[in-house]
Amino acid sequence: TPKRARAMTTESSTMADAFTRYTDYLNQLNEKRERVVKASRDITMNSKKVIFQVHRLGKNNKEEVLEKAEKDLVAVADQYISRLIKELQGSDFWKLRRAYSPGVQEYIEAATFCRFCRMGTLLHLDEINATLLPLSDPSLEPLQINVLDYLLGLADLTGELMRLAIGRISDGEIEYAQKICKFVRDIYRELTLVVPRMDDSHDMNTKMDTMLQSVIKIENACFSVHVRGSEYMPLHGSNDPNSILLGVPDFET
Amino acid sequence: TPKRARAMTTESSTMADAFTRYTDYLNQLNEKRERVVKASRDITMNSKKVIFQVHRLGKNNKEEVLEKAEKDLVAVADQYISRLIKELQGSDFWKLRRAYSPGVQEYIEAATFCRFCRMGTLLHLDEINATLLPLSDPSLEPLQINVLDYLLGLADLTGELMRLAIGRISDGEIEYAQKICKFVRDIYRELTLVVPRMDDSHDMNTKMDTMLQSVIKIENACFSVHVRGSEYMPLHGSNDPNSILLGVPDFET
Amino acid sequence: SHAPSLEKQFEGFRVQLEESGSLRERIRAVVMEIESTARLMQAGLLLVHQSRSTPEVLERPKAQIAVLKGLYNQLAQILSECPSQYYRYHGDWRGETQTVASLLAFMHWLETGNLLLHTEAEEKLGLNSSEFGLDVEDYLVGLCFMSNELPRYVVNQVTAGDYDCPRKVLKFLTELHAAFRMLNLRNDFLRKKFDGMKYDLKRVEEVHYDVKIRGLTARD
Amino acid sequence: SHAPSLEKQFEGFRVQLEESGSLRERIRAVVMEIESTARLMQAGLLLVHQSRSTPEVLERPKAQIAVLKGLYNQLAQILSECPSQYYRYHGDWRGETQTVASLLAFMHWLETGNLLLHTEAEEKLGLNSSEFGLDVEDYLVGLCFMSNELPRYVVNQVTAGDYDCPRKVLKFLTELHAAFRMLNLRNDFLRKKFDGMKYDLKRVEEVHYDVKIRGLTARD
Amino acid sequence: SHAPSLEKQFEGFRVQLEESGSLRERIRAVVMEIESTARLMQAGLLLVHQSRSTPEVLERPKAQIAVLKGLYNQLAQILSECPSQYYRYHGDWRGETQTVASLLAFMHWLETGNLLLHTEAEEKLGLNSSEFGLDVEDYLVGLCFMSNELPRYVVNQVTAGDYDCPRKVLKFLTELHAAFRMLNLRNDFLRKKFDGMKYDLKRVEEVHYDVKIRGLTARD
Amino acid sequence: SHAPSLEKQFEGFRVQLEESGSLRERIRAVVMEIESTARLMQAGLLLVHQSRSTPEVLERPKAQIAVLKGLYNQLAQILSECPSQYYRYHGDWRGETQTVASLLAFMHWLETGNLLLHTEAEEKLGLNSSEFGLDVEDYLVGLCFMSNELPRYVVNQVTAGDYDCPRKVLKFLTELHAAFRMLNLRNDFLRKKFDGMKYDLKRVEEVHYDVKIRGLTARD
Amino acid sequence: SHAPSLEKQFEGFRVQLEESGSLRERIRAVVMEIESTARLMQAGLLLVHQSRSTPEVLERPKAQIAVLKGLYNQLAQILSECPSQYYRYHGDWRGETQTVASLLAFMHWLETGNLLLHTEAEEKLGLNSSEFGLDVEDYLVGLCFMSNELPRYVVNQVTAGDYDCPRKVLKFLTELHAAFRMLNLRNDFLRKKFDGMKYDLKRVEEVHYDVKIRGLTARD
Amino acid sequence: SHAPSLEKQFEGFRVQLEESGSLRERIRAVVMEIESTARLMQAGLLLVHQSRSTPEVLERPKAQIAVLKGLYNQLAQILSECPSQYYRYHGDWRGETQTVASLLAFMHWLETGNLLLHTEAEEKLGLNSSEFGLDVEDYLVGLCFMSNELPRYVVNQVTAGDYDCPRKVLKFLTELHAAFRMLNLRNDFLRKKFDGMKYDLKRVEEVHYDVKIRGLTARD
Ligand SMILES: [Mn+2]
Ligand SMILES: [Mn+2]
Repeated sequence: TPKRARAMTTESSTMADAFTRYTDYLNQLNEKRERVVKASRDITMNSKKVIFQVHRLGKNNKEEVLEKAEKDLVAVADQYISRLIKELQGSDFWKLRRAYSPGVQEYIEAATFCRFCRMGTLLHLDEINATLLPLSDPSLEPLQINVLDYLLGLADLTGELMRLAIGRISDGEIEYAQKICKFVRDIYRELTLVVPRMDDSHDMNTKMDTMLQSVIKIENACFSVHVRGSEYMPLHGSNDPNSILLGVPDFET
Repeated sequence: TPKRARAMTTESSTMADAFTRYTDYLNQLNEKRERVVKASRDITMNSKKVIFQVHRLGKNNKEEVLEKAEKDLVAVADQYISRLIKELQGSDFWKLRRAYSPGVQEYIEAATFCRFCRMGTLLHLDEINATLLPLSDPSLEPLQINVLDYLLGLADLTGELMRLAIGRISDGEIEYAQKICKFVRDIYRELTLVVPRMDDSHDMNTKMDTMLQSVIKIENACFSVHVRGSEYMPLHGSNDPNSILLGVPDFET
Repeated sequence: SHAPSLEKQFEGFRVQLEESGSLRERIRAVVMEIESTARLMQAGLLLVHQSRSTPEVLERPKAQIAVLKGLYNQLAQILSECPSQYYRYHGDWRGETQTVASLLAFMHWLETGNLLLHTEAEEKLGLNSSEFGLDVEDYLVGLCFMSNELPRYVVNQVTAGDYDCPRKVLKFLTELHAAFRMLNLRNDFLRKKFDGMKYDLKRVEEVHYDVKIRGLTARD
Repeated sequence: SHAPSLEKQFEGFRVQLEESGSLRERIRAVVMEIESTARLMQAGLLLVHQSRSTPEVLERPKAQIAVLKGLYNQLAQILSECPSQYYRYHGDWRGETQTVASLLAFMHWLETGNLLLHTEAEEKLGLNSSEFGLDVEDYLVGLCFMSNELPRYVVNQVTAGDYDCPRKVLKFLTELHAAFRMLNLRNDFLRKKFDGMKYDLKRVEEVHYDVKIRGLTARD
Repeated sequence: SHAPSLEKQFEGFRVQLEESGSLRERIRAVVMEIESTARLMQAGLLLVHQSRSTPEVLERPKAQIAVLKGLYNQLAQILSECPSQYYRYHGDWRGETQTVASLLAFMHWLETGNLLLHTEAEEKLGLNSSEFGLDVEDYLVGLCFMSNELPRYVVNQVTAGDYDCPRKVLKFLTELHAAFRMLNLRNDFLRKKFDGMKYDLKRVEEVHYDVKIRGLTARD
Repeated sequence: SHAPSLEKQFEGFRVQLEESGSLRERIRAVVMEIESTARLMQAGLLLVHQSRSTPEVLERPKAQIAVLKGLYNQLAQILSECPSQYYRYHGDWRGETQTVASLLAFMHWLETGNLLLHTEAEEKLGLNSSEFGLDVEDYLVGLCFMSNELPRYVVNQVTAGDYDCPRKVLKFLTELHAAFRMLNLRNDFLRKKFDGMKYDLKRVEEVHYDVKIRGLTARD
Repeated sequence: SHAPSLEKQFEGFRVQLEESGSLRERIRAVVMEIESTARLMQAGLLLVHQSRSTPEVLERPKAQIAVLKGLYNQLAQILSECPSQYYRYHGDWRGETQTVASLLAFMHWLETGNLLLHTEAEEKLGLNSSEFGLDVEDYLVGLCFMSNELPRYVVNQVTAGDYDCPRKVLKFLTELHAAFRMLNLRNDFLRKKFDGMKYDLKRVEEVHYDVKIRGLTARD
Repeated sequence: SHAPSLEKQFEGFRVQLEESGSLRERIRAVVMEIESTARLMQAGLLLVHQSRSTPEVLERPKAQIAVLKGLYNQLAQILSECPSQYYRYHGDWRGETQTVASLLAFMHWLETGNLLLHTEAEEKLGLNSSEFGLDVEDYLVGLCFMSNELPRYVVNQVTAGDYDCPRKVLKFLTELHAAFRMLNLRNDFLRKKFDGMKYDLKRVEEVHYDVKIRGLTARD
């Protein structure tokens, strides 16, 4: 049955050819995923360093600390996010999202943290995406961080702001702490309305709980500094509690 | 109080000096851990490829398939395990174990799998370690995989052997499947006595359950091929069931 | 103060997310129809286990392919509004599409005895890889699902007296299994499904053996 | 057949693992003594919260340092049998050593007002970084534990009438906190412990403020 | 202050909660008896797997139906005290009732070879849809449970030499499965149970195949 | 064969299941709007923590009550089609209704200082116990949720300079807690939520203590 | 066959299991009453946080002790039927008894300022160590639970103007804590509860500090 | 002050807790040896699946029974120091004893084809119900564990050519299962284990079916 045999061979080899294509496809996809995961880990590690740098902020070193943090942040984008951009063309941006999302979220956290400490404002997603534009090869489609990762990163930011606020209170910068408190409350309130509309709101709901705990921690700290100050207002006849609570004492006086 | 001030400054700067050292230590450690994790991921991915390659084994392509697998395995050691060796000097070998253990286990799985398919025997840890020796810079302490990772990798091997056994049965290689069955039973029995003495036997206990399931799957497959064969023995008057169960039919006859 | 811009900014996000939410709703509506069409096809194909003639069985399910094509076209239409977000919403049609792929492949095999290739599957559904394609992994999972049907098919065919069926299925499944072995899979869903295929192969081999040893096959 | 070698091989593993098991037993025995010595020191140091004079309080705990030194020497001895496996068994003495570090640092601070450095801690315990050292992270966790004791100490000192104490503690803790901020921590146990330190600082600041505002400090 | 109305309101709640609590207790007592009666029936029916004659096996379980009827009557009595709260307490007897439905259906099939209809099941238990009925989904889950028993039954019947049994069961199960297919089930417990029915069907087909290929059946 | 009655029965079931399915869909649509309205109210009420005047804060959330009323009216309408099945679908609106109850109770308390009674809550939502009422347990869970908000409220009010707030909240919460104590709760969700109320009480006591000990209250 | 002895043996087991089952039922009934009596006492004792005079508050809970005594007598009666199986059923009354011990100890302390000794607790409940005693660990857990109440008590007493209370509680708790320190606790529930006691101590110290620094105490 | 009695009491507790702690240590040491002996037996018995002759396989495990007997004697000795506290420490040897019971029962069945009775099991271990017996529930759990081994055993015996084995095992397991059915088990661990036994039974029935339908059995 030579004819049948030939037909079969043809069918066999068609199948084999097709599977060779599928094999190549899967191999390339997996290798790309690995590279993206590695880039994401690098972004995470270096963004965390930026965040720690910002926490070194004190009353008298603001400029110096932020300058270094901002410089390091630019380096994260230049060195590591640029690697992501090369990989994430076309539909890979969404297909591989789980592979790079942790890194991008940490970067968002670091970038928004720097901005808040510098200007007291929220760094907008559009601004972040604008800074990423020059990193792209003009011939390629530019990478634009998506809203979901931005919001997830923002949710983590409030944890860092809480740490900052407690530190500022110990340092006597009550007004700064109150400013943080207001900012975090605003973010929390705005997110309340946005979260249920997120693609997969499960992670985000957990983060919202943590965020509320952070808000409450800041509020409790502001409360205790307030009642302590109020106690002495009558004594000192001042009506500006903050003027008394001038933070860390000068040990040498 | 100039004297007090000086003393204090000294204390401060002593503390600062010391913490600079701690900072350097932690930074270096974290960076090394990252490099080790990345190497481990590479080892995992490439060892998995070797395992898949071995599964391509059929009745007529044994030499070709194993040769490629063995070549790829050598490449894994040369390219990726050698990177581990450079990092894991002295106490880092145990300190960073959690960072590289998944990769090493997968490598063990691949290496022992190749050996079983080639020789039907268990590749010993000493032999594996011997192949790693030449990869070390003679000036450095050689990396020697530890018993724990070896046994954890071995536990995973039985899953691959189960897959292989079912495939061999479909392919008519009953004796081969029985050989696998015996081998896996032996490993399971030996591990029964060794497992409770392992450093952290929790993971291993889970793997033992999976392993028993694998053994039972192989046994059930051997059972069904046996009863099927036995049914016709009287018919054919043969007492070698395997002679009947000559596997994959030749479609062209 | 930054408050107004913050509110405005989040308002923007809300709008954006609501748009993607309503897109999702539209996708879901189509997917539910795909699901229900696939269910109809599946119900029709079940008759293959009850010794009806293949052409007779295939008639109705085949008629549904055009329906599916229309639905996938709708899906592609919707997705064309947000190019390159295919994988953002992929989870919403993934499971159903794997079922569809398995049904198409099974029908194709029943009709031709050949494997439905990825490109052929896309063609049947009117898909186009460069815009809205059939994800390769979904297609492969579909093939595994189809493989799971074959042992049952073989058993029932033999019961109904078709003794040549095991040989054909065994040949096909052996080749398919060999082809799958070329893939390097991760420890994911596809790997798990592929792992099951070897049991299908073994079962078909057993039936083939049963038939052969009894001399029920014509010439083997 | 390979059976004999397989059995022999596993017999080798069993022996090896039993050796490491018995090593672990020996480590555990020493660690239990370390734990119990640390508990004694801790019980003694608790009196610091009950307005006893510092030298009086420190007397007994200080005497235990020599005991600890002996025990860590035993530990080092045991570990010297398997060089470079320090971190294999590290988990077995980690918690206790963090407590020890915190106790030593607290006592040192009570006595000198200075931070006990890592090298000084090793010296007190007769340890030697190149062979059997004090893990830096354990030392740092110990410092965090010590910090947790300070608010309670300050509160009780003020209650007992020592109004200068908050100023001293605040100065020390501020510097320690600043020093810790130089570290880049992972999301691990140390990070979590360090996160707690800011509350200690805040609490001490509050007590300091309470005292200062009432003019209870001599010259501030 | 508003306290009086607050207290009065909570006093009302207390009474209400206690009433519903004691109702629940009464329900539970009856349900425990249902459970134990069902267990007796189940133990009796197990003998069907040991090649006893069907009438002999059914004798004792059938006698229990009257007991069940009495118990369901008690349940209906209790629920009649709080009209329209059937579904409030439904969870308390749901599982047991599904078991009961499955036992009744199995016995009915053994006796008549037919499916026990929903109305027939209600009749056997003395239930009345308009007051206290058998929830349709519970009845359907019961059918799925019954289906799970059939493969085992077929296997044991064939072992005992009844080679015609697989054919009959297969016919029955195929029809039942097809009927279920018509329903558009939600993604819930019932759906999950029904999804399991296909494995029963497949197993029965295999037994039928085994018997058929060996020529053990008379005429099909 | 029995097939005709079988088919007829399942046809009946199909209709029944589809009806209940579409009822469920309609309920869900309304519940989603309830959820989104409640969320708007919640977001508005968050401003109460930011030292805005209560009337100003309440303005927008109060406007939403009418919306809720409309939605609950729709729900009642839908349920009126299947009398006495309230508890069959109760799970579908339960969680949202507990939230709604807590919001209404919180707003009412902010405005009047009194507890919103169950009948008052039903009135605000236009509900009617005899037809479609507010389940008592849902109302009680709502009160527990409201209690959870109070510690945070008290803390922020004091920070904003209202030193009399803790006393008022403490009185209210003590009474509420005492009233709950009268109930003999089962070991369920409500019990768990109520067990949490004691932490709210304790926290409010502590805030009250902080204010009182510093002489910041007028006269108690 | 060996079946007769097998059946006889299981018949024996059946009797045994039923006996122990009914014993358990009887124990449970008593324990539920203990639980409800303890709840009543607890509700009464809560008034201690609302500045009522101690004798007034204690009156009603003290009356319940006789009730408890009766219940424990019943329990002892039941257990006397199966001597030496105290610990077999211990888990069934353990939690409630720990609560009872904590209530008795708290009441005793409120009345006398002294710790209720283990023998005194047994006496109050009419227990007898040699037959049916109060397990020492349950007693100790009870003391830990009592300690958890003290910070709240101190806070509310100070709010109500009793500035000497913190000193007294602090002295008592310091002694109790020191006594517990002598015990070498295993790593179990009791250890965990005791570890929590230090937070109570710390909180009481802080309240004491607040009072002292404001000069609100008479003489310490 | 009351301190002396307090200290004296805690000194008593310290002694008591240390005694019970050291008792526990001694129990643990013995239990660890029981565990390791049982494991040896288990490893030996695994060979039963590898077509070795039963007497050969049983030789080594049987030799270990004497070792176990010695160890249980030690355990009884230790417990005799604190009469009537068997159930206090029961949890410490429970799991290991269930394993031991299952091994003894399996070996006994392999040798005699009969069920090892509870009294026989106690005899083998040198136990004495009136002092230190084998808890009935532990024995029953052990039987369930043994049952779990049987399907695997049957499969491997058939593969090794023993076609009569399924019949014998099926008879034994059916009787055992029926005997268990007589017990009215609580909803606990034993119940859960027994519920699993039906899967063993079903599997053995299937193996029996496979052998029977192929005419491999002699005559049933
Ligand atoms: Mn962070
Ligand atoms: Mn593997």
